Amino acid sequence: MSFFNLKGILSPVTALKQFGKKPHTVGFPEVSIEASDRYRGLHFNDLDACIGCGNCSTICMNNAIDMIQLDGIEGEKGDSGLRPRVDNGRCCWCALCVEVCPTGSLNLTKEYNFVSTDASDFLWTPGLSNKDKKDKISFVSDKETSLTEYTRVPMRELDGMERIKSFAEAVLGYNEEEARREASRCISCSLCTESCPDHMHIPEYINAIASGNDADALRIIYDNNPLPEMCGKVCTRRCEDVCAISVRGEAVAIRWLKRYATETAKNADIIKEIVNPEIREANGLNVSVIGAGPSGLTVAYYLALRGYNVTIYEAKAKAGGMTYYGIPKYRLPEESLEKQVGYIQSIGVKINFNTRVGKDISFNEIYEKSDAVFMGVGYEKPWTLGITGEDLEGSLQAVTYLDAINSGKEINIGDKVAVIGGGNVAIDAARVARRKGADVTIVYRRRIEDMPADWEEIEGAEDEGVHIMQQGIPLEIVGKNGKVTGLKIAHAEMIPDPNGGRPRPKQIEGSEEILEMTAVIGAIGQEGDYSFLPEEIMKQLKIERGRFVVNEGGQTNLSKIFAGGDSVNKTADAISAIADGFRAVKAIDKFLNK
Amino acid sequence: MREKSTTLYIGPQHPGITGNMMVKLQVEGDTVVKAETHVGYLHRGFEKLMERRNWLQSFTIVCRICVPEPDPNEENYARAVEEIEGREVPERAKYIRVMTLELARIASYLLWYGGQAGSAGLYTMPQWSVGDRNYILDLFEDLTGGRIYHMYIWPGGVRRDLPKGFKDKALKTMDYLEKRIDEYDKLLFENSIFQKRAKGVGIIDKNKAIEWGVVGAPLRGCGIKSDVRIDDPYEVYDKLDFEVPAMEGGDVWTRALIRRFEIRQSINIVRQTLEKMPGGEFYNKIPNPMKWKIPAGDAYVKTESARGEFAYYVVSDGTNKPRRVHVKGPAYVHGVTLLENLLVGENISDVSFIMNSLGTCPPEIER
Amino acid sequence: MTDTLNKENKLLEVLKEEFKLLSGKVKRSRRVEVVIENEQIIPILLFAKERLNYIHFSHMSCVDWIEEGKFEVIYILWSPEEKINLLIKTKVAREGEDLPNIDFIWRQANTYEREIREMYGLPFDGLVGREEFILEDWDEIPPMRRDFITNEYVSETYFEREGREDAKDVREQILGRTDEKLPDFAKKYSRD
Amino acid sequence: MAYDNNSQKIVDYIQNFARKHSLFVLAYGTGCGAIEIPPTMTSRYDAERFGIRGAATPRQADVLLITGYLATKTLKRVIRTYEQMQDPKYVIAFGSCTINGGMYWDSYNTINMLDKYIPVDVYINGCMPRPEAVISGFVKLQDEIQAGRADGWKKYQDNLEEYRANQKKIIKNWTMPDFNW
Repeated sequence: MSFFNLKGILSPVTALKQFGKKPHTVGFPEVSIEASDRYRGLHFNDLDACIGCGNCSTICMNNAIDMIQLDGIEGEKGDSGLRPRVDNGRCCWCALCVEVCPTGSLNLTKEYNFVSTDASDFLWTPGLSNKDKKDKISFVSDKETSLTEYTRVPMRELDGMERIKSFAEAVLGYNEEEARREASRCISCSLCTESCPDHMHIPEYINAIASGNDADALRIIYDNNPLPEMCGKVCTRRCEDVCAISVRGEAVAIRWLKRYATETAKNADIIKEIVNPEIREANGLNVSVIGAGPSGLTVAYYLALRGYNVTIYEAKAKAGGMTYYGIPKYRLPEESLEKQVGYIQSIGVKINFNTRVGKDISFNEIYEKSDAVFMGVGYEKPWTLGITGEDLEGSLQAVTYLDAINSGKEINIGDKVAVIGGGNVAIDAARVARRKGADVTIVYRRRIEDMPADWEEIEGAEDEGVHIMQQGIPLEIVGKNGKVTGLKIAHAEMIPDPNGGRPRPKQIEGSEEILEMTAVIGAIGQEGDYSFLPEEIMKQLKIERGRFVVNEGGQTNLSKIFAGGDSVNKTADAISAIADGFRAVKAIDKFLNK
Repeated sequence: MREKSTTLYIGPQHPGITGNMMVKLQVEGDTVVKAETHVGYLHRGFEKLMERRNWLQSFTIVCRICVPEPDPNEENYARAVEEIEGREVPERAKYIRVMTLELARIASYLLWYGGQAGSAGLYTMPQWSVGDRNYILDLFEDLTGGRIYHMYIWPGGVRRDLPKGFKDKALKTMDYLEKRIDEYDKLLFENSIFQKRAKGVGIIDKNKAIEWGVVGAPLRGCGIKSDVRIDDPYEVYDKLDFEVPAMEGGDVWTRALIRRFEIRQSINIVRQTLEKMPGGEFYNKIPNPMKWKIPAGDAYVKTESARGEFAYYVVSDGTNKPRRVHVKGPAYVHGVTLLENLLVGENISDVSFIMNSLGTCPPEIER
Repeated sequence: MTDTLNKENKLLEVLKEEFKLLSGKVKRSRRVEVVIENEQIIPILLFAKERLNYIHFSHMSCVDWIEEGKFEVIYILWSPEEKINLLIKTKVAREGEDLPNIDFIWRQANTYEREIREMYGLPFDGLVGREEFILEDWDEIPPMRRDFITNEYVSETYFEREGREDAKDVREQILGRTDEKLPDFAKKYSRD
Repeated sequence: MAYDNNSQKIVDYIQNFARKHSLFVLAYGTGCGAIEIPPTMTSRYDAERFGIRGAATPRQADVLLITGYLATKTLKRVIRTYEQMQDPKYVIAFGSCTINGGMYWDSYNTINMLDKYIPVDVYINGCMPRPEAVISGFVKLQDEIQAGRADGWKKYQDNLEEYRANQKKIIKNWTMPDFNW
């Protein structure tokens, strides 16, 4: 290279041609550049959509998000009442909190200018401090990109047409791999435990399953539920209704996971070995329990663990109450209940089968020899439809029908059956009748979406070929020679309720028709039968609308008598009965150890 | 007569230093006779922090290891986790990843243009190249939501799909940059001041280069064809058409020429990925991050960053947190042993010039 | 796939013949892993460098297996011809043992060794170089050891801004609203 | 000559006006935030039109940018640098990590609260703060200077002992010359 390099000197001078060109400098502060449509700026939280699950706070490795109580936001079922507060002295703008927010309420905005002379300004509540920034939202996480898994691991089932051939269990249960996968969807927010009547420790046992420790899961489950396998199969699972994931997707299959954990223990001995409960020394106090249903068994199990001498009086040959006699075996097999009852018996609970109180033994005798009596007698007397023709042969009630089938008796219903009602019992009766070979139609006054039954049950019924007639009002059971030959119904239209309640069915004039039927099964509800109680007790006991009036511990106005289950609470499901029993245990323990 | 030797500290507060580090020089006159690199001013204990964070939380931390070019870190971490777990990555995500990496390379080279010219006293160049780098950062902002820290490439794929209109915008930016690079040539490479400063300075011995652990552009500047994208191809580099340059010389000038060639090539690769990008999924979703466990195992992964080979050694012990994530950036060798070797015999005024040409970036030395 | 791993398997064969390997496997294409006793480190590195032409020293790392009481040290070499990364692993006791210094084979190993010495407290026999590489005036246990608990150290040493004490835990909030009693053995499964 | 209150105000006003329009920023990239300084200074954002310029040495600088987390090793140098700067001097803290530790809140080698060690006049939040945010931080500082509120350097003189105690808690080997005016 020569010393004098003309090109080398002149080339840089070509930069001068930029002179006079429009600069790309940003005007400031007049024109500030708007951040991109995906910019990860400051947070914005939709306080109404947020349910306070705290997942944002958990994922934040910088500890930047606190959950705090805000004025005017009260907790309720499915909402902890807490809202995230961000410490921008910690936030690294990574937006993982947005990615894991199950409801999608937490987002980031295009706002990024946050300058202050006071370091304490950087502690702020998104959505409260920047209410007006909702339209600036830029970084969002929709269902596709969110790290919350909105799709449940599918439950394997027998095929519908296969199912109706026998009473084999329709749902096959998760295997280990599926259970781990499903359990790992749970974000452990614990909102579900509040809505469970029994307040089971749901996040804990799901976490135990997710981390591969089924024994611990079973131990946690048995902490306040002695019939978990039954619940795992047939629970009404209010927990899943409030699951944080259910806001935008399918709730964690809490029931199936519980079922998985309990099914890992194959028999009563294994349950005993795993749970290995601490049984206190006998305290010499006697407690009698009337009815071996869910509430009665709960009381018996936990009182026995506390050292009480517990005796159950059961009118029928098997324990389980409605869960044995009211639930078809393809949902809850007999062995499963026997395993759980066997475990309860193995820790020292005595059950006197075939002993109907008021007939085989008098209530007074029990009352005299016990320090406390718990009545878990349930609702066994079915309501009738209240239309003409109910005395015909072939007109019967679902509970009676299920009871007969579960007891091994046969009732001839012919080949064309109508089931009236939209609850789980109606569906159960319909599906049982289907398994008995009948062509079944469910007649329901409202629409399918109004049915109180579980959607899984409704779907299962449809899979099995059960017809569902919606908006059909039964008018009369038609018969000939004392036998049912048909059901007269009228079609209905849905009238919106002016008071904002759910729409009501209204009969359409002239739409009556007669469906040919060989049997009509009514399934519109049950009530309690308290004829076993002696008159003087009946007089003293406070009963309102067919239910015992009790305090929060299940204690009636006669301090020695406690009650629980369907004959006390309106929800009338197994888990509420267990919850009643669990509360009664504490109350009885407190009452007797005054 | 032997001149008296003086100790001279360059950094940590010095306008010419590349990042927060210090070089302790022993000088005689204005010739360096001994150099010693002191680092640790940016030590954050990343690797310790990752032991406390789960696999997904660690992902947000890795991009902070190298500020000018965070994406190779994300890429490495993601690929290491995928390798241990055996997680498949959708084809589209691979193309998006390559595009992101190449955009990051362009951004990094534009910053290098500024730094290299600035340390030679040519101040127009940084005004141009760093100014133009903003257009790449704009692309990143559209794509990832962040200008500097993208947190975009994560285990299983990428975080979001390309936004609407991204392809056109990116192609337009590439066209613009290509024109600008021609102007940079006039400003920098044809500039006799730069030529005189750069030629024959900071020569790496070709025979020793590999043994010394030199990687990336400095190694290719010694005439050795070595590039992770070719030697150990990852993502879809084996399906793309590009060439690895190698030039004899080993001095700052050759290294600059290599980079000048590579920035054009990166523009070309970005265009190719945008053209060839298939449709479909961009993300193979990971399970709930709080309960996401990786089976026990280890993986050693490498990515070619703008400054050379970036390597991660990741060990899992089967829990939901990494056992060990060890990061080795190119500067780990370039900034310590190589720099200490190269500076001997050089002029003091060339120290920061040579450092810029090696791309010594202290945060990746000490992490 | 097996035929594509030819050169990897060959490398493993050669090493098996020459050294008593504790284990060795081909991890995937271009990655070969061998485990050896720590006395063999220098011979195998010299053999790889001089005989097999693994001349590029890519990486050196250390993992603390505190449950076993061992440090695992990994040397990673690269052959520009074969294009294989050879991972050489060895284990050394956490206390009382040292490893040979290898910076006469590769100069840059000096940096790695100094870092490992500082961060793990693992000595290298004959290593020369400044004691302080990254840290300054550190008088705790070496920070990368797993028994050094960084958040405890931080809460003792540094400040934390006030005003966040009113934070609540969702689980406790829910527990407080119901009569649920969480047994102690279940608490470890609660969200942390 | 004794000023009355009004003329003191005028003098202050002129002084502050001059100070706010010539902010010489020390070229010291202490952390990752330094990456956004070149864009701020160059053509796209062109901070120089606000009177913001780089300065090579502490004694010529008015503003110390703490661009992010401070490792304890850097903290020592930052204190040394800060004490070398001439009054009046201002500190701008960048990013979350200067406020409450940011994402390095549990790191053994980084401090969490910068204002415990040196006084901070303006915080710019972000990780990383965009150049626009950086400029608005400077504008905020200018406003503070004009209003006479940017008096961190006075606070440092008044509370030196407290600051020193905090600093010495971390910097174990204190080999720096004592701060004197």
